[in-house]
Amino acid sequence: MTSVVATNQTILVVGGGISGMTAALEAAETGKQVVLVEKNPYLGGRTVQLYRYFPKMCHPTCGLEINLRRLKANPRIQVLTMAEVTGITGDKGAYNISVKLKPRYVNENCTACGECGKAVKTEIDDAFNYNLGKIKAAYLPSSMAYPQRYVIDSSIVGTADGEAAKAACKYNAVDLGMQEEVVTLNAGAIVWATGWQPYDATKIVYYGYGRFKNVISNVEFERLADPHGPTGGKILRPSDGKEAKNVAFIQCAGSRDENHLRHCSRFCCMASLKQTHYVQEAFGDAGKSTIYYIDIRAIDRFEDFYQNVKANPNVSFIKSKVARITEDKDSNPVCNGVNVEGYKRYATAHDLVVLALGMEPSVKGIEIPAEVMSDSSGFIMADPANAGIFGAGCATNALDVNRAVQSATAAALRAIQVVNKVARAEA
Amino acid sequence: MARKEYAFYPGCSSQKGASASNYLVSVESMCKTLDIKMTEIPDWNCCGASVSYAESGELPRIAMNARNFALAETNLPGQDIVATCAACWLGSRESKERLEHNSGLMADTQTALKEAGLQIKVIPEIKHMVEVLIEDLGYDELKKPVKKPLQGMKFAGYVGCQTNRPFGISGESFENPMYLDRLIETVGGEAVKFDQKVTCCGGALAFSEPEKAQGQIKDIIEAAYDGGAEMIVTPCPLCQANVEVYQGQINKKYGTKFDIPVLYYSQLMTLAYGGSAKEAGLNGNVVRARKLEEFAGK
Amino acid sequence: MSDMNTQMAERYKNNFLKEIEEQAEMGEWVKMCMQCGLCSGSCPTNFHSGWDHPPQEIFMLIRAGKREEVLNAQGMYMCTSCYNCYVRCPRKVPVTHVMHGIAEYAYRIGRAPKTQPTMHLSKTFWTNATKNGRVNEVQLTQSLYFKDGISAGIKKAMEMQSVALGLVKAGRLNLLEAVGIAHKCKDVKGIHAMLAKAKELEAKRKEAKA
Amino acid sequence: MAETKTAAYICKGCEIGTRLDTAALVKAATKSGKMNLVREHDFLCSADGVAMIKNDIENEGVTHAALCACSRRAKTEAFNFPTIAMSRGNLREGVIWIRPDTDEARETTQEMAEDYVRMACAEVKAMTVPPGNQKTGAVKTLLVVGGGMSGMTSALEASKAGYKVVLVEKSSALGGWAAKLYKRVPTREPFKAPEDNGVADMAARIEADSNIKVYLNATIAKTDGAPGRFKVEIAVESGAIAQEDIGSIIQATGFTLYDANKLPEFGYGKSANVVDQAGLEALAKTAAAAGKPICRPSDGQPVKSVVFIQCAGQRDNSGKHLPYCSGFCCNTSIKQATYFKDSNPDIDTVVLFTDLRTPGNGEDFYRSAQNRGVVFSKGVVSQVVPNGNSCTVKFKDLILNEDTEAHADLVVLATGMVPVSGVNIDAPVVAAPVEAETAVEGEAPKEVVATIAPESILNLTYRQGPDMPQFKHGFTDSHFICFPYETRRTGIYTAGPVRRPMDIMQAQEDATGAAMKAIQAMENAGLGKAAHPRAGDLSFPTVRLEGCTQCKRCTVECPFGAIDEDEKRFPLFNESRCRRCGTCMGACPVRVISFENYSVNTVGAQIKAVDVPDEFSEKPRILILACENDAYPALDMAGMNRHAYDPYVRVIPVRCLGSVNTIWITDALNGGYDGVMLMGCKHGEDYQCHFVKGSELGRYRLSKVGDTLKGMNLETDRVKDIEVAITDMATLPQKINEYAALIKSFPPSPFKGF
Repeated sequence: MTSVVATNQTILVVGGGISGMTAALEAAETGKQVVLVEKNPYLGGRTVQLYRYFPKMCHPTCGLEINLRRLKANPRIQVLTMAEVTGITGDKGAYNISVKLKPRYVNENCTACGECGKAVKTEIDDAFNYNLGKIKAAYLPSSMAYPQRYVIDSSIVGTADGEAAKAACKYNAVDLGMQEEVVTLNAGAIVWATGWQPYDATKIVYYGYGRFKNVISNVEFERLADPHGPTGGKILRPSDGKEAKNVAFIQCAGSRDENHLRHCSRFCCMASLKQTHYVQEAFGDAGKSTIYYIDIRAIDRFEDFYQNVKANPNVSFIKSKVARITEDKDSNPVCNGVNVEGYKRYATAHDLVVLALGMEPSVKGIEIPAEVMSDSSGFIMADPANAGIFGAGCATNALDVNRAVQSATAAALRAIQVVNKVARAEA
Repeated sequence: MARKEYAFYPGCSSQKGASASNYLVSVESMCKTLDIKMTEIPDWNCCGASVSYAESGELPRIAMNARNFALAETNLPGQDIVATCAACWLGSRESKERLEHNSGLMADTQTALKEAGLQIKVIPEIKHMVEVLIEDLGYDELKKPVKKPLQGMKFAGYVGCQTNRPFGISGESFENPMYLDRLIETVGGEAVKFDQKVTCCGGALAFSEPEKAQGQIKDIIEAAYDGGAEMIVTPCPLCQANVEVYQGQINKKYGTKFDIPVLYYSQLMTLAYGGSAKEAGLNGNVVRARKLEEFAGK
Repeated sequence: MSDMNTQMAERYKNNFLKEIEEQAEMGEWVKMCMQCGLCSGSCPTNFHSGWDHPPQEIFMLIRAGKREEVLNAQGMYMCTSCYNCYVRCPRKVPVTHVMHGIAEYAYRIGRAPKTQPTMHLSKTFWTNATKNGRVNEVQLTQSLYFKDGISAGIKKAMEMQSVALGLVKAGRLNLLEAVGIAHKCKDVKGIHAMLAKAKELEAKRKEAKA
Repeated sequence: MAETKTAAYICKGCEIGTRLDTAALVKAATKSGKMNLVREHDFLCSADGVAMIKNDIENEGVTHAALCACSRRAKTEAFNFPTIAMSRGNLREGVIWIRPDTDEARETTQEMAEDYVRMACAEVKAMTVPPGNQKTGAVKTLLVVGGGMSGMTSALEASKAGYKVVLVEKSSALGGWAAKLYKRVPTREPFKAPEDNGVADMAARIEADSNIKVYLNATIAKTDGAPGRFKVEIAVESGAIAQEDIGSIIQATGFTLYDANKLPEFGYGKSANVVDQAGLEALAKTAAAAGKPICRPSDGQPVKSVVFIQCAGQRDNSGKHLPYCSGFCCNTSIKQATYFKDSNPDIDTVVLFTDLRTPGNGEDFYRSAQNRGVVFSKGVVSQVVPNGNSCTVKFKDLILNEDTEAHADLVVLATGMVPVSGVNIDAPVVAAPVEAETAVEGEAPKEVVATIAPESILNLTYRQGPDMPQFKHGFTDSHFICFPYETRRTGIYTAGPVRRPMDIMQAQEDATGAAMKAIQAMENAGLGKAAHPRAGDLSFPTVRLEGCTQCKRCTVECPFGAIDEDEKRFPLFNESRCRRCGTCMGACPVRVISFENYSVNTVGAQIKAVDVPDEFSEKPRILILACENDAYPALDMAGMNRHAYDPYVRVIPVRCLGSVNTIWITDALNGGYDGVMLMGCKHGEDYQCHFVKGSELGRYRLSKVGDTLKGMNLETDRVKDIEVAITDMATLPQKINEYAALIKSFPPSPFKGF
């Protein structure tokens, strides 16, 4: 049975992505008690699934390493993974929260030696790589995974494979009898940092995502470019494994569209500009990128980044919302539309089309088990009615990583304001 | 007492001797089998169709549709209006929407209607025949009466525009609606891959801009052949006519050898329900559907 | 008629956007366009053959006050009413209707080219449909073919002969309609009265706006 | 402190026991490691193993423990013994996982493991548990410089958390830029109507807040000290000086609009009817006050047509104007356009832009303006020609692809933000030609423009300069994506547009985050704890002044300006400014600087602990000094993914390349090592060093090692420095092997056996 130490001076942080980790760390490094709840078996959220960050082209795992070291060094944070908040009662300063813990089937004895993974035959979709590949049903989600502990997929529990995993473990770390449990805890304030999800590309039917193999999403493209992704960092298109040297990026795939997402998702322009670097990095001058856009939104110093990409002769910009993607005989996706700068019609074949999918809040998908004000897009609003519950990061707005962390740092203070008040009252 | 009753709005093209008369024939047979009672709206009039925009102006066009609403409501109270023609359906639904969202427009319309001694109280629901089949009955109900599944026959389900946009069938996408394929499968046929299923046939521009329209029609028919289809199926009279009757001209112009029958879903269903070639109105097809004629004969 | 054109030009001075917003059906949507070009790219006729000004460009021309370019444009007559632009527009602009509205307005103020085939079709169709309350397909076809005079008509008719023949054989073209033996509404009188009133009110509404 | 008792623990789990001869490892720990207590365990991280260690600490009095098991990055929850000095010998990720399980490999693998055991023992013996500095101050008052939206927000949020605040504003009233606004951009759904600028309300709340002390017409005359013990002198209107004890500081000094006088081509200065965004706000306020429509400055006639020119003097790549985008101006112009449309829909209102930038819900605001009839045109303006009371705006319409023009009663230029960030302490001073030659690349003297230096804002007494180091385009932003509040002046944070171009909403969020960090800095300073990225580290640099030669390298190089010089010109360490990166330690030529848990000795001892075989053994030894933030994790992950590398390398993690003292390299070479490889983070413009300049400074130092090698007449390639990213887990082993191959191509080091 998992035990959680928490009082009304504790801060609950929901979501272990970079926003949630930041909120938790900033609060804990200010001396507060924190419980961090994450639904995945590991921390880091979507950022760890990115190959590089704009505009520095540095690696998200670099920042994650620092944050994990801060976390390991800090006794004030208790982390619950594979956990979801199922109920919140009470009020500002005195919440009572119930958290559902899914069984990992691996206990703290695990040394991540990997013997169970070797023993298991069954393969499952590799969720970490957006199902672009397969992994064993006993797995470590990634080399950076924290907790550094294996996970046994429930699909093999009660099967011979499950038993094989158990038998392979010398440390009694595999516990197939583990049950789902619900723990309850107190908290004075709650930071809701459940992040975002890419807009469902299949809803933009005229782009053929799901029908055309070589039409993929921007988040999937990150995995293709990542040396630790399913293709070992080679940019190969799904249909035939051919090198995708001529890549089209379609901006506002879902965003700025009253039939889909009304808001501008802010990060996608920069993300696509960044991804043209991946194409250049992989193929040099043989790599060609085309960005179809309405407005390029490279705000503040990001403008420099945009200007550099613009100066690259291998990247072209077309002001146009692509109207339709078709497929030619060689399964090349063909972008059809009109370049509105001077009205030029085009029907251009590319090796690969990347949809710059917009951002929608994950909270849209889930029920927040409490009364929380959110706007019509599902983003959590700053509102007194939310009492001691504060949104952070992409749960509150479409933000890039940098701004999400800012938001999370602010949220940490808002939570501290509440628990400090509790402390003064209890003192 | 039939299990379902509707106020029927056949539309000009579906009348006897008109360009879609065979559509009407097959719909009647189909409804008979499905025990659907369709009562024609007395003295209904033309919907104006989208092409009349230039001359008509908004109010007169809407008045025309409003007249049908009033007639249906007075003579067939409580019954939904069902159209088989995409244009009629669209024209009516558009009018209904605008009237219900614009009180000024409604007032003016009533004034105009008064001239014809009519008035609107409530506007009935406007349905396309396909909605009746899919939503009011459902695929299972449609499958039950199937006596002779159209085994091994390949069809390209051509939805076209106005049955699909801007309103469309609920739960279906504008870009890749699946219902026609499902209908084909319901009666035992095979729906082939057909990436032009919602491409425009040129509509009324088949008259005014034949080159452009026929260019589009050519793409549609080619795609049907590419998908391996033996026949094209559609829910729309104009699509049916345009795609069927210009094949000869297109062959002349482009040197193609098009000779593909274009049918209504109602014709397939009638046949699958064991109806005769005549009941299915196959004699009304300009490009004869030999294979189906034989099938009906068996 | 063309003085109607000058009247309007006068009334709205150089504010063509306002002119369209007030006079053309759905014209008030023109300002909402963000120039993404999705409509132009989605248009089947434009995609197929292209023409002088696609929808999004016509909207821009209107905002730029280019009255002549717009009223002389071919674009709005190329609409097949397929509603692709309408359902896709990220700003929910009812592009199809706006294009119809502009066409209708151009026609109303006498600026639609006399020979514009689609306008002719539109006009003919409406006249035909409202004469008896229902369309007389044969007369419709005839009047379309003979719009450019007898000889041209016969020539067209010859081209179309095979098509017509096929339809007749299939019982889908009733030649009797040619001589007016065709489907009619009973209350044609009522319909005409209704339409007369509607037209009158329509004119009033347009006036009121200006 | 109790007497020292050392212990080594050898884990046999995870195949360490089967792959290695652990008895020999025990011997190594006992004999060469000279540990008082040595134990083996089958599964050291198990509850039982941990209990064993705990028992040794509590009952056997163990004060120093070398845990020889897995990587220091693994099993940290289990191996958590805060009361003792602890080192980790990496036998798993560092040895058996990067070596093939073959007979040929067994011997070298075993040697590797024994060395790592010796190294762990040597390291821990050189360490002590940092007690933490008691001298650091514990003042818990926040200073906020700047009374605009950002400053007011920081003050109110900090107060709400229970902290005292001193708010200093140089003008006579609070509000800053926001106070100049007629209305502000909407902040809530439906994002349609501009809102009240909100200044009055906030000012009133500050007025009423007993935690907040406000100085108006005041500036900072002097800032001395460090987090937790700043002494700040405030120059007030009377000319008098007020003293305040401060714990941490937020600089929210905002921005000024880019000077439109630099845009004569747009008619500014030529016609009164060409204004910038501030000018328009002023017109709108006057009009509103008089209950009149907005009027033309030239003749006071109501404006009938207005044109907004976006990116005026911004996004400029000619080098003449601002290269960046100020982000807020699109929404501001949209807002200003609504001023006109809402008062009279018939006013022609045109916005000329190239990319309209309204991120997030700004899109709704954009739509609402279009709905009001504001016309947006994608176009590039070439010229504004004033004629009488109106102007002609000449531009290229990019959609209609033609040169055209618009006529307007009023033209508004969106000129963007210039940060008020004080003195640029990194600006190259006009240098003497001799030095100019030696100047670092990219700092060519020609870039030194003789402009009047702006006045300092903080007037820090820091040795490295009076203001915050600037990042790019004069903004004092953080360079880190993951750590937007990273600062090079511990306990001093910038917030709002001085940090990065932003709108009011973002500025308020930013100001709240900055308040969080500032409060955290005060709390940790009081406890003697380090700030990010070594948060919580209680160690701090100590210096043996008697050995100091006053070379000033430490004071100059410290990336955080933590070290001043006392009146006797000795380095004066300010612990609570220090980030514990060790750059000073690496810089010190006489090695008088050290930390309790990281010193020249903790690493030097490990280097010496390695058994260097003689020249005939054909077993070279290669020392790898790897940055613990990126290179070391990459090596770990190489192990986790079983990427093998050369058995002759010995890896020692370092805090940062900047902390590498060249003595380690010369010691290694003198000790018979055949080569030394250094692994650090990327430096340069997109540097990835978590200590900002650490890897750069480290590399600069290493560039000098060549001479040393020549002096020892060794091949200069024996010392190699490579740039490593944390993701290099697959490529890093290759690089190591290539380097090892190169070393093997050299004759053995002549220094072996000495």
